[in-house]
Amino acid sequence: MIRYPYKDIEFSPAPRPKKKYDPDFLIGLYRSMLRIRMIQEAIESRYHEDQMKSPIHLVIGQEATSVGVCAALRNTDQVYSSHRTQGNYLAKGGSLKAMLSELYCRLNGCAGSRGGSMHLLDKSVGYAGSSAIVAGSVPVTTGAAFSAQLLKKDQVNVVFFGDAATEEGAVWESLNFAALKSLPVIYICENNFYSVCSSLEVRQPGVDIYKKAEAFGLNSCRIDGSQVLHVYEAAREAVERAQSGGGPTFIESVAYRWRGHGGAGDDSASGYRDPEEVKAWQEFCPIEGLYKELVKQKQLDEVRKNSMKEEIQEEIQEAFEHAINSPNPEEKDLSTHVYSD
Amino acid sequence: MIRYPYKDIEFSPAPRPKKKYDPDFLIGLYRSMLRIRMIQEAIESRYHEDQMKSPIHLVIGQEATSVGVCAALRNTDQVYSSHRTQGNYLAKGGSLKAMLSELYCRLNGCAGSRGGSMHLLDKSVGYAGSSAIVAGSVPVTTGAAFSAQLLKKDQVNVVFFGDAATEEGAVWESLNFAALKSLPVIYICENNFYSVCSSLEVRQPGVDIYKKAEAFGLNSCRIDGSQVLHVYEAAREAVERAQSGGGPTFIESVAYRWRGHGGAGDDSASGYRDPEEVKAWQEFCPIEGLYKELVKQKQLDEVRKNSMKEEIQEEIQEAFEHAINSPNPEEKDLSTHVYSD
Amino acid sequence: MPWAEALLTSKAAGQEVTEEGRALSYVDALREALTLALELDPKVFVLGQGVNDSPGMFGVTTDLHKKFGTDRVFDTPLSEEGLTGICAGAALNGTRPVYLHNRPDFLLLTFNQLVSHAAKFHYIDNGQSNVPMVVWSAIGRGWGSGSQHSQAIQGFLLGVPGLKIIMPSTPYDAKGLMLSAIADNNPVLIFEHRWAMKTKGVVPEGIYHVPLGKGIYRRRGEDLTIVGTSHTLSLAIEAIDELSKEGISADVIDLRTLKPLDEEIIFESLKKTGKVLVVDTGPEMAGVCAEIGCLVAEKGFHDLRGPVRRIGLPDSPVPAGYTLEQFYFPDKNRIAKVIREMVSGT
Amino acid sequence: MPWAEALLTSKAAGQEVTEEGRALSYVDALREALTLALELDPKVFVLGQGVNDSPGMFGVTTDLHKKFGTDRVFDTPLSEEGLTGICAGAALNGTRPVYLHNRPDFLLLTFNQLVSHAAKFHYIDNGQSNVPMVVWSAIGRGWGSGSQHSQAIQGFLLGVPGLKIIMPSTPYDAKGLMLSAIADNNPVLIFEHRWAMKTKGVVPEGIYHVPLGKGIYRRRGEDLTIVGTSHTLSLAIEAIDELSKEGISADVIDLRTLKPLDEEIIFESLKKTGKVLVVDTGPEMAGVCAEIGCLVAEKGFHDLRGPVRRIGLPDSPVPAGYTLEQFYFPDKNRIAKVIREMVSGT
Ligand SMILES: Cc1ncc(C[n+]2csc(CCOP(=O)(O)OP(=O)(O)O)c2C)c(N)n1
Ligand SMILES: Cc1ncc(C[n+]2csc(CCOP(=O)(O)OP(=O)(O)O)c2C)c(N)n1
Ligand SMILES: [Mg+2]
Ligand SMILES: [Mg+2]
Repeated sequence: MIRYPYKDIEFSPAPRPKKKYDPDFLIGLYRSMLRIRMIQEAIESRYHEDQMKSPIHLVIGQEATSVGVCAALRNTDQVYSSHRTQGNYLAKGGSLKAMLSELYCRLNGCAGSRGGSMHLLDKSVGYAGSSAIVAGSVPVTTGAAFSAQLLKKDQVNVVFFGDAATEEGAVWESLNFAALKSLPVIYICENNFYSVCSSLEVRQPGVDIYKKAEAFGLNSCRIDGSQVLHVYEAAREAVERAQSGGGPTFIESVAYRWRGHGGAGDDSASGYRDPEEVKAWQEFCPIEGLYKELVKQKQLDEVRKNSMKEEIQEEIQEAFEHAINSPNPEEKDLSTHVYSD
Repeated sequence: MIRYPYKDIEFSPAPRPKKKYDPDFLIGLYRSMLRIRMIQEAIESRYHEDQMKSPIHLVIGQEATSVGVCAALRNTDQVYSSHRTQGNYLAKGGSLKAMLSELYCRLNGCAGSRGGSMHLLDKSVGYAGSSAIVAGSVPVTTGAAFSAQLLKKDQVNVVFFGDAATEEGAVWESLNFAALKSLPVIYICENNFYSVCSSLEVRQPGVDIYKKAEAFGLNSCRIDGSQVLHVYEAAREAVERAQSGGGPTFIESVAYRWRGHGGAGDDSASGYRDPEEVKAWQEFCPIEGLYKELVKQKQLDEVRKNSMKEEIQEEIQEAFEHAINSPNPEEKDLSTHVYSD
Repeated sequence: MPWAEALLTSKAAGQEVTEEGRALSYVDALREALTLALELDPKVFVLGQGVNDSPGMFGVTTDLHKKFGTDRVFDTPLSEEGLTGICAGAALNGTRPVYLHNRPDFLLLTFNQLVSHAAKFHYIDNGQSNVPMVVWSAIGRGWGSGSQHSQAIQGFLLGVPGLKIIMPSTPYDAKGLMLSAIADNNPVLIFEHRWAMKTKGVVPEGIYHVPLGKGIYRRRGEDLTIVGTSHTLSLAIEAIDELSKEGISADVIDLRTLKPLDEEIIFESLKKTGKVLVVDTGPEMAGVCAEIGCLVAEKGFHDLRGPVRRIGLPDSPVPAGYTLEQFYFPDKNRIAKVIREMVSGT
Repeated sequence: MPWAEALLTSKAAGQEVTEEGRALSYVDALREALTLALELDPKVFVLGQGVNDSPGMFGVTTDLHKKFGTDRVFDTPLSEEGLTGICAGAALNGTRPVYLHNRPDFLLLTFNQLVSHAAKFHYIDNGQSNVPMVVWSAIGRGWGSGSQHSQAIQGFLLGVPGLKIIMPSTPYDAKGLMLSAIADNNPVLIFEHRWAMKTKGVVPEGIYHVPLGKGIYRRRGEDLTIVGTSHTLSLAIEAIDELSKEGISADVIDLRTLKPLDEEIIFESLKKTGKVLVVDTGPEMAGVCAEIGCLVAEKGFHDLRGPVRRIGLPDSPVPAGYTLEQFYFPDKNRIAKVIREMVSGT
């Protein structure tokens, strides 16, 4: 049984593009999604080697949300996320080498091997951090937005989180505060219908998540998270709103998680969802979808795609080698930075 | 400046009475409100004696909510509340003597002098308890409803709380769960616009509280908390819904707090609200309002009112004497009931 | 976590089941306890994130919902604070919730309901109500769990009046203590350890109780008293067993319950050995180690013949990476080193 | 709370301001600290329920919003957990929040953000960020505050790496420690005591810092070392001053900061006196008393000439009623009794 058919989802009207897209921009979006996919697949294929001693939470199927949102952001805008970090981190421009070093528990990991896969950060590109506690980053990002407002920084603050995060009270406390203070913050709820193996059915009473945010006083919408341009436009509007003092925005982006909650591979066989559901959603692959569109528009073809893939493959290869050959931390690295000077 | 004029409040359509009211029923409502008012005034007038060594949170002005809701409940239905306990406790039938003993810190107080004014209970009449932590009782009552459902008890569970409680995340967690499981629970939000001296303006972004509950999947309405029959009808509908498996209800009852947040007297002079606002709301006294109506309907007159008052006065006098002459706890009473056997 | 799992399984396999009887895995023992409780008492219900997943939560709840229905065994929204209050309310109103969490870290969301509500109602209701609920969680360690997924917070709660706290270390105790916890009329916290959960042991069939508040000797010896619970105590047992080659022996006390604390057994042993080493899976500072260390210096001072020692976690967050973790967590060698120091008086 | 207030005010009036200088009330000292911090640093902001009320929160924040604007001094929704995370995020992003609470009880709602987020970020970000925030609250007691409004929870947090914890006992320290806390680049918790807040003392003008992590002698003596903080330490001072008539004297150490703990001053004094009494406003069990008691038995054992003693709260919730409270809380007489026992060795 397909519990969540694509066609049953009611999206808000897709926001209109403000101007014609530059072909480079579109190809950039495509490349960014493809790169994230390929990196995830590479991690997945090496996970059984047991050298990345870290949980992994793949975003395969959900790349468009990371890429679409981050395409609307500047380097100085800040992104935080939850345990499902990698797509957000990479889309915002986080260093692949530093990320892989972190997964391999190396000293030069982006968090010096203290954070692990659920706590990436790359402050040089505005990827400010994450929390392994579901919803933990939501108040934190709201506070970042408050300080940006207080210090009159031109900075938009964005937090990614899953559907289950909206079951945590602190999310609603944060939304209330953001609306009260008109904060420059964008809440991106990546609704993939599942929390680990628990479907929305056993966690929420069939109400629309984004409508709850609306009732809390936020500009809210539900967009098709398989369409990177829909995501981009919704995020662009939200960024403009934030920059012009128009307050927070809540975007529910619906896209499917093709893999299991954590680890490599799909785990549908265990029974919590129908493998047919996964297949059905794979028809709406955000990357394939954009590719076809761009081929139709004659902006992309097989040859270009393949050379792109080769390039990315090389980058990935190099990054893995970097990580694997990096030094491990030593005992003396354990006790630094307990307190800040 | 009158920040919250009565006339600006948009109430949901008042529910229709199911049948003509029995005169005794109406007079009962009147008497119950009058009694609560008189008890509160008596406590207030003696508070300066410093013998009730306990905070007090008076409900003067808000009596109709307690009385209207509890009139729709049976003895076996359960009520929980917040720090503003007394109206709820008395309306549900809690013992006045035991309450005053508790305020006087006596051994025979309803909580043996362990709970104090913010933690009354009288289990014999279904007043199950309260919490001095804002919103603390909301999940607890939701849990009581869950157990009633599981054990197939015919029991409706009701929790009273203030507008500020809705700023606590646990309230939204509770509502989500109640809607998910269709629990027999009624949430009564007594919106009096203030949390201590902080108006809604500095705490919430001008959205409707009950509409948030609606977005969470609950049957919700906003009623005129100065009209006991409106409250009663809304509660009655909610009780029927709960009993018939129709799930939870959220009722926002708007009424004004005539006194300061805690202690005796009005504290408007300190500046957080205009004393004119208090006066303006006193025009909508729930007790006077019903009295006039009943006089018009020739069901009540001055004589009956006065004899009622005398009766109540006597009861109050006796209860105070009881409390004042009751024994204090001793050292040995300190360490019982740390654990339950 | 394929690597960690494998490591642990092999380790568990290496441990012998010494007593006679039916050997069960720790996880199976726990599931048996829940099954028996659900069978026995229709007022018991089990809830938690993923309890109905096909593997069950760590295997502890596998298929329980099929047997007892999803009214009594159910998956929940995240909402940890709300659900803790919901359990407290359900307990106040006649049922016996058993609320399972993957990690104690998530209990930090629930301290308001746990500490200010569940733990207080019986007292502030002057004994008119009680709150028979169980909150279970499994301490994490390894495989990148890191600072937000491997906190052992029993010490933060030890000072909270009205709570009971259990930390089993064997399958036998895990089952017997779970049954006692469900049977108890107070809020009881059970802190399991993910690594202890990989062990096997003899477990009787049917219902039996391990009494709350009673410790047990795991080893008898002369040179010192080692006291603690859970995984760290198991490491200490490995250490002392190895040290027997060097002629060192100890009383090893598994407290099993941290609150209420079995003071008697500690003082009994101290009288004999004169030296105490306290071990815990949590921070050394201000937690279990500190409480027992202070207790001994307070009420057992005249029997003490050397400094109290404690082995727990240092005052820094848990790092996520594998290498750093090896430095961070105490192991049997570090424990052996401290024992040698205590015995030699250096 | 007319009665309690009156009692306290009269008591405060009875205390002499011994040193030379400007006498200020505790509350005024705190307000001065906030004023100076807000003046000095535009990145400082102050928030909390009722901070803009006309009396201000306990008078500590009176009229600050008029001077600094409601962007920097503002009233909040209740939302304690959310706002703690908001403070952490604001601190990560370049500001210095000072978040005030009426009661520590409300911090129990915020442990997830406090313990798993604010306290951890600096470490798990590998030093790339820091979280300069202050969380202030005032421990309640009396007038029916009861079990949900008078918890002293410093002990629950003492084991949390990354936090700093302050408990002032004089107006001088209250101001100087508040300024140090705001200046610090880590999450700092300040636990005030409502009764300490009724005192007066000499307070220098302008900005000065009392160093975090440094205790101070309040009395010098021979027979024992009394160590602790806040209101209970003040009671201990009253007790020892009275006992001077009986020829008993003590080193009295006001730790001022509980974390990081000034171990040095404790051991220095212990070397001389050989006996330690630890006092705290919180539970005796597993908190401040336990930590210091254990520390002494661990690292100071060879200087110890008698049992460690502790005076804090018993292992039961705080009752609301006045009479029960008198039995519940330690007072100067009870402290004096313990001191006598320690000195006489009974
Ligand atoms: C407070 C808290 N509760 C539970 C968990 C365990 N947990 C980790 S990820 C996860 C699933 C969250 O689902 P969702 O928010 O929808 O994000 P998704 O994994 O689908 O991207 C859960 C329950 C946690 N990390 N934190
Ligand atoms: C969690 C928590 N935060 C703060 C307080 C302090 N407090 C006690 S009553 C109160 C006001 C609550 O206002 P509201 O819920 O609107 O109820 P009202 O007093 O207006 O009836 C506050 C803030 C508390 N008791 N608990
Ligand atoms: Mg999800
Ligand atoms: Mg209110």
